[in-house]
Amino acid sequence: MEKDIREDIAWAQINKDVLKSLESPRRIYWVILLIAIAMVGVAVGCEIYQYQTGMGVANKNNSHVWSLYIATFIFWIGMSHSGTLLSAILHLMHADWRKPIYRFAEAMTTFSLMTAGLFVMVHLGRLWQVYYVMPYPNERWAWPNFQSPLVWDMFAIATYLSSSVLFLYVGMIPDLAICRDNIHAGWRKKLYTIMSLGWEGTDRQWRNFRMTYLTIACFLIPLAVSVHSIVASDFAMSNMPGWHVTSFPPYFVAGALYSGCAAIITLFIILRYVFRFEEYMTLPIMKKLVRLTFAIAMVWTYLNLIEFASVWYGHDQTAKDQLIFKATGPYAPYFWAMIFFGSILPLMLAFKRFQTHLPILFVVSILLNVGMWLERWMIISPSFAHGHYPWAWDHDQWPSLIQWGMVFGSFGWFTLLFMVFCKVFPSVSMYEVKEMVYHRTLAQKHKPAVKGDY
Amino acid sequence: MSTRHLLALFNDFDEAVAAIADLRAANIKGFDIDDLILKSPIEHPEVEKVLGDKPVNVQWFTLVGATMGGLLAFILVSAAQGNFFAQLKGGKPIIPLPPNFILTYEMFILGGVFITILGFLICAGLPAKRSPLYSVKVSEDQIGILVKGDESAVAAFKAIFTKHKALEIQEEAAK
Amino acid sequence: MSITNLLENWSDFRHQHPSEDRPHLEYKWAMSIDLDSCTGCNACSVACYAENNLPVVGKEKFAHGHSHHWMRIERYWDNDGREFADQGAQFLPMLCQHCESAPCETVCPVGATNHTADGLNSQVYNRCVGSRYCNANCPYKVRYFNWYDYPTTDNVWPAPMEQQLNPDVTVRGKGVMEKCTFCVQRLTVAKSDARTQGRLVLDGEVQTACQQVCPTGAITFGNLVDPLAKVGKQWMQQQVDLNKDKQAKDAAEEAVKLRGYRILEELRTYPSVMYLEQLRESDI
Amino acid sequence: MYSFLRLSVLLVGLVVSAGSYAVKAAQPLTTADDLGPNVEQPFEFPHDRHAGDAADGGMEINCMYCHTYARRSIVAGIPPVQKCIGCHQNIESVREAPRIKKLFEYWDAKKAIPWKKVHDLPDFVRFNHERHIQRFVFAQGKPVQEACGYCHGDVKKMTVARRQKPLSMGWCRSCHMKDHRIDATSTKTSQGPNDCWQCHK
Amino acid sequence: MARSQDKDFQEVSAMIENGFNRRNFLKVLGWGGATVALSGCGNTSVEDGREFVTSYAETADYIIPSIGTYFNSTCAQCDAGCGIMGRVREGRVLKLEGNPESPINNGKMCGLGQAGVQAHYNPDRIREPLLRNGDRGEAITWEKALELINEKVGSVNPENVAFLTGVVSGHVKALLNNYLDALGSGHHYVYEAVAPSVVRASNKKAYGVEMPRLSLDKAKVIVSFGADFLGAWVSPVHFSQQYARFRKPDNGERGVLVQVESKMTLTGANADRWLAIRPGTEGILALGLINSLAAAGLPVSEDVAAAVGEYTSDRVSKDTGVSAEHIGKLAALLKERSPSLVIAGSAAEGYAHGSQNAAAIALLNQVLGNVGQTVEAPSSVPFPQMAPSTGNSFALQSLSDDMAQDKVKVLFSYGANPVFTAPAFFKLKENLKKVPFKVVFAHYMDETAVEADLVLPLNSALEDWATLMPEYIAEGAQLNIRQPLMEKMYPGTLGVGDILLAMLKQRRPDEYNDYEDFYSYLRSAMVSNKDALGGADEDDDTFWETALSHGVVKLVGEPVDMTGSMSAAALVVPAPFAEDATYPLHLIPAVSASMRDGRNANEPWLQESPDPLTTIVWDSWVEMHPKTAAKLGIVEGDIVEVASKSGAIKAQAYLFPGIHPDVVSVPLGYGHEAMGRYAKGVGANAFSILDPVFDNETGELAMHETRVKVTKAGQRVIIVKDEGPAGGSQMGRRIALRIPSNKVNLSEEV
Repeated sequence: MEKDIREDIAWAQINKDVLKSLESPRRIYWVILLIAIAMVGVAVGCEIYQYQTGMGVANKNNSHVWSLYIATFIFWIGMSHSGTLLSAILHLMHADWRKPIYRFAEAMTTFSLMTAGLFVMVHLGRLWQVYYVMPYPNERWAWPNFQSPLVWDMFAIATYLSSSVLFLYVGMIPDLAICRDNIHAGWRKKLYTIMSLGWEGTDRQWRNFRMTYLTIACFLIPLAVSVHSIVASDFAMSNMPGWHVTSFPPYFVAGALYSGCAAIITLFIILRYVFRFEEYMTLPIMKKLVRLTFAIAMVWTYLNLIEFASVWYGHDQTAKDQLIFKATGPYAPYFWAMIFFGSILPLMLAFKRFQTHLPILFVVSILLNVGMWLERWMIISPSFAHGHYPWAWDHDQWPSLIQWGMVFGSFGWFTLLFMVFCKVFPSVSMYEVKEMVYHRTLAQKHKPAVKGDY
Repeated sequence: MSTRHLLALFNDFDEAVAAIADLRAANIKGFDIDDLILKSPIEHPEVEKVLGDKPVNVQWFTLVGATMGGLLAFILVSAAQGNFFAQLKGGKPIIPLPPNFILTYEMFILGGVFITILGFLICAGLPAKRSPLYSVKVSEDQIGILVKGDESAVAAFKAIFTKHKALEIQEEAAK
Repeated sequence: MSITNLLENWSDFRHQHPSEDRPHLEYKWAMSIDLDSCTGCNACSVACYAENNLPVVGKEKFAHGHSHHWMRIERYWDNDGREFADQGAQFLPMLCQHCESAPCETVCPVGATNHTADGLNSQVYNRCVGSRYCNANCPYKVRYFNWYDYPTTDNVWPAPMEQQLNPDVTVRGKGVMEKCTFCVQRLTVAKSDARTQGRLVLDGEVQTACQQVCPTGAITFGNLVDPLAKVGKQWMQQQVDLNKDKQAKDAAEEAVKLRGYRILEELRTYPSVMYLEQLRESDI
Repeated sequence: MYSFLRLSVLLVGLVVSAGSYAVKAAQPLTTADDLGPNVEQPFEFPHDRHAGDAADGGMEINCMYCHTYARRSIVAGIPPVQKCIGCHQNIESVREAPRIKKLFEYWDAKKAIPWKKVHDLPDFVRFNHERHIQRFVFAQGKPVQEACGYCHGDVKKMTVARRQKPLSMGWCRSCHMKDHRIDATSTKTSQGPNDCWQCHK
Repeated sequence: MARSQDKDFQEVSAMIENGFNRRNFLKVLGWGGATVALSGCGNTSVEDGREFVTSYAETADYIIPSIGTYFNSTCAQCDAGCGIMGRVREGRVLKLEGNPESPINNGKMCGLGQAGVQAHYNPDRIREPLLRNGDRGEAITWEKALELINEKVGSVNPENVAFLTGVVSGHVKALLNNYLDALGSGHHYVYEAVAPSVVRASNKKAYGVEMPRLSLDKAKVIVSFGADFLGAWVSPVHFSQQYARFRKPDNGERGVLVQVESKMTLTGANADRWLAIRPGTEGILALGLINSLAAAGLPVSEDVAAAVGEYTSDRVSKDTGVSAEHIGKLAALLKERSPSLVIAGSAAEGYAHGSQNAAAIALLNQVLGNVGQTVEAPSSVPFPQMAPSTGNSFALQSLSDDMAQDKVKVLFSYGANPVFTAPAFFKLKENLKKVPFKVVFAHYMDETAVEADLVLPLNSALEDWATLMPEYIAEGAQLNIRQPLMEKMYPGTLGVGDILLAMLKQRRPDEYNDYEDFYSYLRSAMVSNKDALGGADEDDDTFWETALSHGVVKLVGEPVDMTGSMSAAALVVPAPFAEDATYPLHLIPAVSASMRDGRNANEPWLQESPDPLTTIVWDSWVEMHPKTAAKLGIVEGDIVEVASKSGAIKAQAYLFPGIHPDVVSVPLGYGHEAMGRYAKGVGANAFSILDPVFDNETGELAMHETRVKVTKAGQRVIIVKDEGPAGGSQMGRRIALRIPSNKVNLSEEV
């Protein structure tokens, strides 16, 4: 089979290509940027209105106290996980085809976390009091309630965010040095000089670098798992029918990886086009990525069915009613859409001809994420509409435009951050690509039997 | 008597290794193999064979950081619960262990990561002053060997380097 | 100080409450509602509006489910397909159940809702940040959120109506959760008066607004710890144990039943409100 | 290279000290006096003349002679004009003093004097004077001026009262944390209540 | 807070010793109270030196800042005359609670009564006298207003001066009568839009008294023919308390309540058995019951037996739609459990043959021997001139006719809103136009006030002095006192007593000039009669202050003897209605507990407290049985047009298992076109479409006689109600439980 990457590619060429992405992307880049900014504008407008008028404008009520905000919050948290998957897990597994694409995956992790953070704020009824959630010493002796899953979220996300930012940065230092060496003027020069910390690639630096990178990778994996398990426990710890399900944490983690991988496919295609990365983000890599996604999709489907089954065969009549309501009530269209996008659609990823067909993959990957977003919504709203207490049921309370606007804008916000990052920092790890090429050529030299990926 | 620095650039890693081997063998005045610094665009664990292996200590920082983080978290959280007007919640003890363990776990990781990074900077000696002899080629595709030796040894160095097809030899200006 | 505090009081801090070994010492406020006496006349609900500064949200917002009736009267039909509801309706006054182990308390991120020493489920408005997790976790859905800033909304308290507001109760601004407090402002006064006279509050000395107004006296409220309290006697006689999630009597099969029960007991919330089943004449 | 070990020792020290600080830092920060604004009153009421020590030419009147509600209500209250007149109609000496004149104007018009509130608490706070007076003056037998003075400062040395203490939650808390004797004689002590609904309404 | 109440009572009496004029300290104080509380729980709201902290110039010992003081008065929300106790703080009345001293409500209240504070603080109250100028009113002074009245009344023949009032009693009534005497005009029309007038009449015939005392608590079985005594009938709070004792007597023998009606009322919802009866056939069922009772061996006199002979249970069940089985069970129950009580309510009386229905029901009571047992004699009223003059719709009709014939030149209207409550066919608006000078005493600019030439703003009931004598008195007779709970909100308003007094001064200066105001008149009037008022051995002040602090004066009056009995001979109850093809359905205008005839529609608490049965708020609705709806293709939320011969209204349809399929029901009291921000434009006015059918004996408007047809108007709305999509079903969860009464032992319960 053909190679993940051309092995005879000159290292200087690698530098040149990647550095070019910092200078001159295709024009479409600017278009995307403008659209993103406009979307952010919408969200800001909505938030200002909601802040001044009160949460009521979001069309929530005493039965539906939570809605799209939390759903989208979970969605973005989930999105962040695949970055860790690619950079940390695959790193430990020495799957070196990750090397050209893990950098932007990590960036994605960071920025989707930042986006998720916003939704917690937007969701609060008294945003101006948000600091009450932080554990800070104060004269009132008042502390947050450490029993609350929301506080766990706070801790987990803070940890996750700072760790992945550091991980991203550390992994970038050698590349920053390259930038420093090749860019000779302007603020970028200063920026890279400072950020590269005087890296010269001496053997000592490399030695410690390897160890550090390995250690943090080891930390990130359990962290990522714990983060989404904790987010899952926001629901699993509660007693809403349809929420207090034991299998939620693994279910959520799988979902997270799923939507993450789908998102990577999307961004893969975009970056490949915008920054002309055809040399590095090659179709064979995409193929592996797609297969990975397919595998995770199946895991997710399985856990999904497990959840339904455990409810169905459980003795909790309330939860059962809840499930039936989901599948037949006013939320049915969204529910089945979720099932279709999440479990049926990915089946086509199993076919070779689609695995490298970028336009189709582009659409599919986006649809997969739509499905995953629906999943989050289907976890939240139906439970509120059809909870423990029949009198408080409410089947016809739908999110208002304000909420939709905020959700819409969040995508702009993410795109904005991400695109700016790719323009300022090398979104393909040059030194690792070199390593990849180097090792493969070695492999050729020493054991010609082995070919292709390992 | 003064010492001089030399930086030689090689195209091929094997050449560089060979050169180092020669340097080690040759007894050059004022040259110590431990001072030899190898600069490369990518990591070459193999050099340990010729340079002799050097210890890595980052993991100790990790250990300390993680333990401290976890410990601190548990003490902080429990102390806060004990002092937050000791308000009862949902029929649970004032200091419920499961939640605290979760937080302990998170802080354990946070502490670990932070101190590891700190350790990395210390061990790798970063941020560092740029050494006088450096070539951008090193960050691109060539291997650099930086040696220190007595003035008189410069010729000997050059000999070895050229023998191994060094592309370029930079020399520290005489003081 | 705090670390020493931890080490000294560790066993204290590890006590379960109240379902295990830590009974209430002075007060445990509880209620019992006789559904056979309740006629569903809504007087209690209005009394609550008057006592606790509840906003009248108006048709628009009521339609969106933004209403604030801490005490709401629910009306149920026995829907077995009969042509007429010829045994009448079942009315149920629903208010905060002040659960002994309340699901809402554990999940509040800022600890704005706690369990007081008197066994009340407290809600501290100025601490609330409005995450609404408490409501999400409340099986009875008796927590009401301030979706708008009612003090400044038109026709909620147009001058001079704000003069009716009860100064003992905070008027809630936008973005805070609120709920029935068992008229804590009255309890506090009664306790303070009793304290001044060096005794405990006597039964009947303090009434909740809803109890005070109820024309048929369906609502009984008092201190479960007080052996003389009527509410305590009722709980005793009905064999409803505050700290059980399954009452022994339910298992027993007698001809004559006791009609005391607690709603959604099986969720292990240990509500402080006991209901007495509605009766219907068997031979008519 | 032992520098690492030394360094890690240093780190341990750092983390521990930071931790212990953070844990300790939860103590009330503002117990210091903080002075309230000068409040403009209808006319200047000389607390020092009425409550001040005889040595300073005061009359040592008990705080609760005028603020009589303090022991039966959550607010200490302002005395009705009635009360001032009760004495002042018999004190001819100062009858012509401008402030007294003003007082009598209000009395003759049967109008209430629009005093301004000097010690204000947030609307969600319920501070109960009755309880504190009952505990510290009647049960514990503290001198009245000391009991009142703990929060209101040394009013007997002021003319128009002015806020002396922060009256913040941390400040209340700092006193509720202390062990107070339950009465004059016994050695048993108890702390102030600590559940939210005692003070928050 | 029972104890603090007691405390306050002592203090009230303490006040009495130093008894000085209370009105001094009803002034509102700027204590850091509600005004501040509005700033709620923001970040903080500490503003040293901004808020005022004032105290009264002079005060009483029992006035303690931040502690409520309780003053007793009388509720004005309906005519039941419950005693209320206002909690006053810093001069503001905060909440109304029941006056424990009043035997009518013993400290209890209904929602309607508590909303009294909102009538008092209502933002839409009229604040000064308004004189019509074109189609808008302009403010004038009281002097001018009274002068105008004087001149107008003086300029016309006394015969042409008419007073239209709601129920009046006590000293206001006395003053009013004196004024009429002074004028020499006898035209005092007492009008109640919703009143048990027919039952009053038949009671008069059956028992010799209009309103006998019903002891629900003594009865073992109650059969109520559409009397909503728990909701809106006569004296609900009082009956509710009796009901509680009736359900749970000390001996544990739980009373049985059977409700017979075509549209379920609140009482029906609490009945052990609710019998859906064909509208208008209540009398038939009553006679049928007598028949079955006789058959079952209950001794009945010959004539009765003869009269009911033909009402065999088969026929009755065919006519009424009540199954023979239920009739049998009911008869058996009545026979075995005695004493019982049968009540005729609005549902029975609201037909052209309403009197016969009522009579038949009264007869049933007689046969069962309840008279004297559970139907007892009320006590006589010592001061007949103060006894309540109860109203009926006949009065309004005759007034309307008089106006039509230009017999009325000056019209005073007080305590009624006829323009709103009169059916369209009365043409009241047109007839009013013929009256040159219309004076309306009003709180709001309601429909009638809008028509007036001169609008006189009244004090709210919490600012006013009055004495009242309720029609239905629990035990003995009593005189309720209404007194101000706080100072007047607006200087421009006056009490009705003051106005009448002022008008009397114009006519009989010599008699009344020495009364400074109504208060002094009232006080002297009471004090001068204190012997008869049970204060013989007290000095004036003590008597007066005691009366005030108690809020009620118990009067001694021996029970009247209940003469007269229902003769069965005259008794004929017509067969049920013939079907009407064009107007197939019967319209039942429902009287809801909080809306009544709509006089309180502008109090938001009442608008927002859900209707107990439908849980609908802020709108009126059309109740219909699911079967009927299915036939008409109507689903919940459809806007339907309810059309009668005399008009049509539109409202949302609500499907309801508690209504007879031949019946639709629309609540009264909604559909105001004026009155205020909370009432205006909410719902539709069911009064307007009532047909001109009258009771053939008393001439009362037969409220239930209207036949309607219901058609879909096209659009559909989501009904604003508290009930969720579960629609009153518990979905099999243990929430509100029910158990047969023979499974429990009430006597053991605490």
